[in-house]
Amino acid sequence: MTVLPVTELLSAQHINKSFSGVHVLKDVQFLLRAGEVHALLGENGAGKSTLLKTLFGIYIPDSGILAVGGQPVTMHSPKDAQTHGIAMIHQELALIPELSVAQNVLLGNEGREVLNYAQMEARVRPFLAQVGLNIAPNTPVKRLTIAQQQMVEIARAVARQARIIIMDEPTSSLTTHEIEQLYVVVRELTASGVGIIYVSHHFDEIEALADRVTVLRDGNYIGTVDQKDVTQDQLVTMMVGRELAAQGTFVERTPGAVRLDVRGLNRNGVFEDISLQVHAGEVVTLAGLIGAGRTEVLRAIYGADPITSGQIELDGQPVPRPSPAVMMLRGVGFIAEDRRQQGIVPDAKVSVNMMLTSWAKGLVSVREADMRRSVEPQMQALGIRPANPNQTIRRLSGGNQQKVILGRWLAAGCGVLLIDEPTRGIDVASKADIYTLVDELARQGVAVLMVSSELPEVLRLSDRILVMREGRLAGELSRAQASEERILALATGAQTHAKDSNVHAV
Amino acid sequence: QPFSPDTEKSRIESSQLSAKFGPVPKAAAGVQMGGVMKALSNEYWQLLRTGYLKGAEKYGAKVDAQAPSNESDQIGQLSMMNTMIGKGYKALLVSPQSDVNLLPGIERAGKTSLVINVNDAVAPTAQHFVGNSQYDNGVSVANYLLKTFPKGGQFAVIEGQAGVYAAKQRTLGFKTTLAKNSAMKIVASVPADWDRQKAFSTARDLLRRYPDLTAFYCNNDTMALGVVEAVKSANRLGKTLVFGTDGINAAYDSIKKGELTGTVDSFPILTGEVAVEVAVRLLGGQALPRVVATPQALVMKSNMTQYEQFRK
Amino acid sequence: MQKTQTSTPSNRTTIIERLREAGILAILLLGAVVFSFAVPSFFSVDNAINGIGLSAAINTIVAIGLTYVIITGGIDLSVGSTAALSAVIGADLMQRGLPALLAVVVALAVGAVAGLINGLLVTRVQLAPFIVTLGTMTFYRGLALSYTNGQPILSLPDGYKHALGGSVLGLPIPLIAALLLVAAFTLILRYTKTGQYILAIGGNAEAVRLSGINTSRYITLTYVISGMLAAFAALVLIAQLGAAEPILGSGWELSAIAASVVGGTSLAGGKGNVVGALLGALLLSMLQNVLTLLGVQAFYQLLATGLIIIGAMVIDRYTRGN
Amino acid sequence: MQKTQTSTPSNRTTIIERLREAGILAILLLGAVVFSFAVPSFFSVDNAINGIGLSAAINTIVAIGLTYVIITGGIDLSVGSTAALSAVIGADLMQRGLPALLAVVVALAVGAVAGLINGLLVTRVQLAPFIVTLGTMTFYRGLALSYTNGQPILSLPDGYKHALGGSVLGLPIPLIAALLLVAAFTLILRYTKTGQYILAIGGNAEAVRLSGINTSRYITLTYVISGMLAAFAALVLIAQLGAAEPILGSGWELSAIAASVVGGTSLAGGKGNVVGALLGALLLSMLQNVLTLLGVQAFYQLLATGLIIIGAMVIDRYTRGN
Ligand SMILES: Nc1ncnc2c1ncn2[C@@H]1O[C@H](COP(=O)(O)OP(=O)(O)OP(=O)(O)O)[C@@H](O)[C@H]1O
Ligand SMILES: Nc1ncnc2c1ncn2[C@@H]1O[C@H](COP(=O)(O)OP(=O)(O)OP(=O)(O)O)[C@@H](O)[C@H]1O
Ligand SMILES: [Mg+2]
Ligand SMILES: [Mg+2]
Repeated sequence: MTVLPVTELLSAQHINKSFSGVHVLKDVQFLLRAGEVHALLGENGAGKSTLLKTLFGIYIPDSGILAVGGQPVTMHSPKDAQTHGIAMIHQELALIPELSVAQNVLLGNEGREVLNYAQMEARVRPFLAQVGLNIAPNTPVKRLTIAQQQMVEIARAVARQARIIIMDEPTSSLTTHEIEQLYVVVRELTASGVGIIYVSHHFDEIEALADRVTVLRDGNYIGTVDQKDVTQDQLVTMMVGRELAAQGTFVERTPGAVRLDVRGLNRNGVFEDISLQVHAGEVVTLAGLIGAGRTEVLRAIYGADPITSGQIELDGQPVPRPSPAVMMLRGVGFIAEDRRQQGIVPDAKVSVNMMLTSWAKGLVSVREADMRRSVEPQMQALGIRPANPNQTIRRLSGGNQQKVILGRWLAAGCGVLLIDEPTRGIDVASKADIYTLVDELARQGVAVLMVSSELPEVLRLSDRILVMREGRLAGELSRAQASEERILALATGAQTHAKDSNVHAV
Repeated sequence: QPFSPDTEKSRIESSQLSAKFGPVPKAAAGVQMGGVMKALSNEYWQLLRTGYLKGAEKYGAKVDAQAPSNESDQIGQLSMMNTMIGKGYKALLVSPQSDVNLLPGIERAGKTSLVINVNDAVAPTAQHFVGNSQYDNGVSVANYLLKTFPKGGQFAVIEGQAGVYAAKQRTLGFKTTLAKNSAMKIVASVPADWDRQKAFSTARDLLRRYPDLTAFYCNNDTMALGVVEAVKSANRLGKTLVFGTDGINAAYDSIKKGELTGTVDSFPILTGEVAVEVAVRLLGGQALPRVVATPQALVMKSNMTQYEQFRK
Repeated sequence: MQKTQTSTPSNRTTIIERLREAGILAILLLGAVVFSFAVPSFFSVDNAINGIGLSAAINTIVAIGLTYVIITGGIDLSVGSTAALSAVIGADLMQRGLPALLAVVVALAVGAVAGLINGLLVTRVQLAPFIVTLGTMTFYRGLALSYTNGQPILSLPDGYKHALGGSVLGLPIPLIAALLLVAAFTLILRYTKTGQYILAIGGNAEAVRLSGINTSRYITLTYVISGMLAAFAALVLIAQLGAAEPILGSGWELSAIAASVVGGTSLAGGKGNVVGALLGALLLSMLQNVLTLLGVQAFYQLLATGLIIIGAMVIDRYTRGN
Repeated sequence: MQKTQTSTPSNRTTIIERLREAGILAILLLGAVVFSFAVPSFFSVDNAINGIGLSAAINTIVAIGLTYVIITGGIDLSVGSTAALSAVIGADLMQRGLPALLAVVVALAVGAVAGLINGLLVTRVQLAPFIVTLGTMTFYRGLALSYTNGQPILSLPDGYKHALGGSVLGLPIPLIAALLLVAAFTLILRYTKTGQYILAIGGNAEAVRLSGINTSRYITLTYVISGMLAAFAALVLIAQLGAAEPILGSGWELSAIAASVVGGTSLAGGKGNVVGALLGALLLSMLQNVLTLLGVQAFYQLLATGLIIIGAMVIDRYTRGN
C-alpha cells in the first residue's frame, strides 16, 4: 500500500451509554480514517449496534466526544449525521415495503418536490448495477427477498455519496455471490477515500476487507489492531476473553427412516416440481443463490404459503391440508429467515417469545415460575444475554433475538425442523454452540431441513445438499461430493452441460 | 298496556288548567326544579328550555335545565337525571331520549321528587305528561292535504330516526289519516335521521323518481328545511309542498319567504312554561289529570299571525 | 397508531404497565379530590354509585370486550347493535314466558353468534375489521328493529329485574358484575395461554402464526367475547330500565373505544389492559357527572369534555414519560 | 388491521393497485347494471350525476383528507365537527357582510387550524390520533354550538350559493370540485416528495425518520389537509343547503372512513389511494340512492345497507385475491 496522508474522518472518545441503568457502552473509543475499512467486532450484545447508532445520531451518548473530520460535533438525529456525510446500513432492514426500489434508494434525497420517476430510476440504475442487483428499479420492495432488500440497502448507502458509511451486518442475509459483489463495492468506495465501518460475524469477510479492527467486549473497548497483524484466533480471544475451541467438524451420522417426504411440490411462478426426503437424524440443506426459491419451498412445506400442487408426508402419513398449526402439532418446527417480520413479537418479553409454541403443545403453563423452569435452561444453553426472561425482546441485540427464536423450537421439541438461515447474525462463539446443538438434535433423531447461504456452514452441518436454481432442484450432492465450488457450480448453472459425473443431477 | 299520551283518557288541555283548577299556587321559596333535556343541538329543545326559564320566572321557581351532549347518549341522560335526583330537586321535567332509558330514574325519583315527562319519547311509568300529541302532528297535515287535494296526489314522508316514538307516531298519524282517501298515494316513506343533509339528498332522489310529487311531510323542521332546498333545486318550489313539524324560528322564516309550506307548531316555549306551571300546581297539591295536552297547530303563511302570541 | 420509537428504558413490562394504570388512577383520584371540594354533592356514596357507577359499569363491560378486540389489532363497531339485538330477543322470550335464566342464555348466545360472524368475516374472508363491523353494526340494528317492529318491549319479569338490577350490600349488581368481569378478563389476559396469544397476535400476528398457532381462532374468539359482553351489558341495562328497545346501545362503540384507549390500550394492537378500560370508563363517567353537578350547559359541556379528555391524556403522557 | 402476509408474485404495485380499484369499479358497474333493470328511474344521466354524484361529492372531499391521514397510520374523527365550525364561522362572516371569497378563505383557515391542532397533539405531544381527534371532535363541536348559540345561520348570499351550489356544463360544481380534488390529491400522492413521504411514513415511520426526514411535519400536514378539506366540504354543503348549522357534519367521519376503506385504504397505514375513496363514496351513495328510489322501509334499509357493504367487500376480496 502506498503511503497516504492519514486523514481522520470520524472519531469517538470516552463514549458512555446506558439504558435504564444497564451500562451498554463503557468509555468506548473509535477512530475511522479515510479510505479504510474499519471492522467492529464483538459478541452478540457487545454493543456494536449501540455504538454505531450513537455515531449516526439515533442515540445520544450519555457522555463522550464525537468528531467528524477533526471537528467536534453533536448529532441529535440521523438528519444531523447525514449532513456530516454519514450513511448507515442498519442491522434490521429499514426499507418501505410499499415503495419501489428507486424510491427507497433515493428516500430523503429525491431532489425536487415533483417526482420524475423516469429520472429517479435512471439515477438509481447505476447504483443497482454497482451492487449487482439485476431488478427493475420500479419493483416494489415488498416483492423482493430479504437478500435483495439487503442489496437495496447497500445501494442506498452508496447512493448517498457519503464520506462515511456504517454497515451493521450487511451480509447477514447474503449468499457468497452477493458478498463477493459487496467486496467489489466496498473496494471501489474506499479507493475513492470513503471510510467504512463494517460489522460482521464472518472472519473471512474481515480478512478480505478490513484494514483495522476494533473489538468490543461487554461494552468495553478492548483494542484496535491492524488486521494483517493478527490471526483469527487472536481476534476471537479479544472478543471472547478466552481461547475458543474450534467450531468442530462434521460428524458422521446414520440416518433413520424417512420423516419428511415431499413430492412434486409446485407453486406457480415461484417453484416447480420439488421432491425431497429428509430422514430421521439427518441434516439436509437447500443451497442456492438469492431468489432461487429456497425460502419459498421451506415456507410451503410448513404450510405457511399455499401450494398449487404436490404432497407432503410426515412419517409416512400424508398431510392433507398443511398449515403452520397443523404442522406444529405434527411435530414440525420452523424458523423463518426474516426475524423481525416473522420471528419476534417485538413488545413481548423474551419468555413469551420463547414459549409461544410450548404453550400450544401444552408443555408449559403461562405461570411465570413454570415458564422460568423452561426458559432459563434454554437461555443458558444458547448464551442469551442479558439473561433476563422478562426483558422485552425488542431491546435485545439482533443475535440474541435470533437465539430466542431458536430456543422457541428447542423448548417445544420437534421431529422435523425447518430452519431458514440458522445462524443469521450470530457471533462465532455462539455459532459453534448452535452447530453442536444441531448435531445433538440430529443425534436425537430429528430430521433437519435447512436453508443456508453460508457455504462453510452448509459443509459443516449437512449430510446431503440439495441445490436450487430458479425455482427448481438443480442437483444433489452427498456429503462426500460436496465442496464450495460444486455447490456454486450447480447454483449458478455454470456446469449444467459439463455433466460432472460426480454430481447426481435431479 | 303501555301508556300513550295520545290516547290517554285522563287528560286536560293546558288552556283549561286555570278554569278547572284555579290560579297557580305560589311556589315555595327557592324551590328548585331540574330540566333533563333530550339534547340542545336542535332549536326545538332550546326553545323548550327558554320556556322553562320563562315559566320559572313567572311562577317563582328555579330551573336547572341541562342536556346530554348528544341525542343518543341514553345512559348519559340517565346519569344526568340520577345526578339531579341526588341534588334533591323537587321536580324533574324530563324529555327522555327513548321510551325506556329514564325508567330507573323515574322509579328512584318517585320517593323524593316529582317527575313530569315533557314531550317526545314517552316513559310508560311516567305519572305526569305534558306535551302535544305526536300522532295529531301527522293528522293535522294529512287533514289539510285531504282538504286541499280532494282529487288525490302523490306524497312522501321523510321520517326521523327509525324506531323513535315521535317519528313513529307522526308518520302513523299522517299515513292513517291520509288513507281515508284512496286517491292519496304515499309513494315513499324513508328515514333521514332528523338530519338536514340526509333529508336534502333523499328528497332530491325522490323528486327525480316522482317529479310530480304533491307534497312532502317531514317529521321535523330541520329535515323539512333540507327538503325545501331540494325542492328549490328541482324547480318545484310552490308545486311540491313541504310540511315540517316543531315550529322552530327558521321554519317560520322560511314560511314567510314562501318556501316552506307549513309546520305543525307545538309551541315549545309555551310547552316549557306549561310544564313549569304543572310542576308548581302539582307541588302545591293539586290533583291534575295524567296528561296535560299542550296546543299545536298547522301554521302556514295564511294563519301565521294568529299564533305569534304563543311564540314569545 | 403511529409507531413511535420509545427508547424509555425499563426492565419489567409489568412495572411500566402498572405505572401506566397508576397514571390514570392518579388522574382519577386527583379529579375526585378536586371535585369533592369544588362541587357540592359530588362526594357522596349515592352519587358515586348512581351518578357514576351505573353508566361506568355498562361502558366498562362493553369496553372489556373491545379491549380484547383492539389488542389483536382489530375493532368492533357493532357492539351497540349487538347489544340491542340480544336485548330485544332476550326480553321478547321472557315476555313470552321463557324462564329468565334461559332467556339470558339465549341472549348471550345471540351476542356470541353476532361476534362469531364478525370474527369469521375478519379471519376467513380477511376483510378489514372496521368495514366488517361497520356493516354488521347497520345490519344487526336492522335486525333488532325488524324483530320488534321498532317497538320497545316493556314488561320484563320482576324476578329478572331484581336479579340483575338490584344491589348486594349496598353495591348495585351491575357494578359488581363489571368489577368481577374486569377481574376475570384481567386474569385471562395475564395468566392464560389464550390471553398471551391474544396479546402476542396484536404484537406480530405473522410471527405467532409461524409459531404454529391458529391465530384465526384466537382473533375470532375476541369478537365472540366482545359480542357476548355487549349482550351481557345489554341484559344488565334492560334489567335496570325494566324494558328493552331496539334503539338501545347506539354510540356504545365510541364510548367503549374511548374508555379502552384512555385506559392505555393501543389501537395499533399488542398492548392493552382491562383494568385500564375500567379506569377509563370511570374517568369519562366522572367527567359527565361533574359537569352535570356543576350545571354546565350542554355546549360548554362539550368544550369541557373535549378539553378534559385531551388534558388527561397529556398529563398521562407526561407522567408516564419518565 | 391484521397484517396478512401476501405472497402473490407480481412486478408492479401499480398494476395491482389498478386491479384493486378495478375491483370496486367492477362492483360499482355491476351494481349499476343490476339496479338499472330493477329500479325504475335509476338509469339516467341525471340520476347518475345529480342523484349519486352530487351526494357522493361531499363524502368524497372529506374522504380524500381522511385517506391521507389514514395512510400515515392515523385517524381523524374530528372532520364533522371541524366542518361545522368552519361552516358557521364562514356563514356568520358572510351574514355580517364580509365578501364571500374572504369568508371562504377564513373558513378554510379555520379548518386548517383545527387540523393543525390535531396534528401537533399527535406529533409533538405524541398522543394516539384516535384520542386526540375524539377529544377535538367534541371540542370543536362545542365551539361551533357556542359560537352560534346552537342556532342555524340561514341567510347566505345568493352569489355564494350559486357559485358553489350551481353547475357548469350540466355538471354540478360540487361534483366538479370533488373530481378535481381527487385528481390533484392523487397526483400529489404519486408524484411528489410529500406524497411519497406520507406513504412511506405509514409503511415504516421509523425507517423514514432514519432517512433523515422530519416525519412529524408530514404527519401534521395530513391533519391540516384533512381539516381544510372538511371545511371545504362544509362550504360546498352549505351552499346547497342554504344554511349553516352547528350540528352539521355529525357522522361524517364514519362515512368518510368507510369510503376510504372500501376504496382500498388500509387502516394499518402505508397503503391507500384517493381514487379508491371516490369509488367507495360513489358505491355508498349509489346504495343509498337505490334504497331511496325503491322506497325501502326504514328497518329494511338498515338490513340492506349492512348486507351490501359486506357483500361488496367480499366480492372485492375474491376478485382481488384470485
Ligand atoms: N433500547 C435498548 N434498551 C435496553 N437495552 C438495550 C437497548 N438497545 C440495546 N440494548 C442492550 O445493549 C446491549 C448491546 O446491544 P447491541 O445491539 O449494541 O449489540 P450488538 O453488539 O450489536 O449485538 P449483535 O451482534 O447481536 O447485533 C445488549 O445487551 C442489548 O440488550
Ligand atoms: N412476495 C413475493 N412476491 C413476488 N415474488 C416473490 C415474493 N417472494 C419471493 N418472490 C420471488 O420468489 C423467488 C424465490 O424467493 P426466495 O425468497 O424463496 O429465495 P431464496 O432462495 O430463499 O433466496 P434468499 O437467499 O433470498 O432467501 C425470487 O425470485 C423472489 O423474487
Ligand atoms: Mg447488532
Ligand atoms: Mg431465503
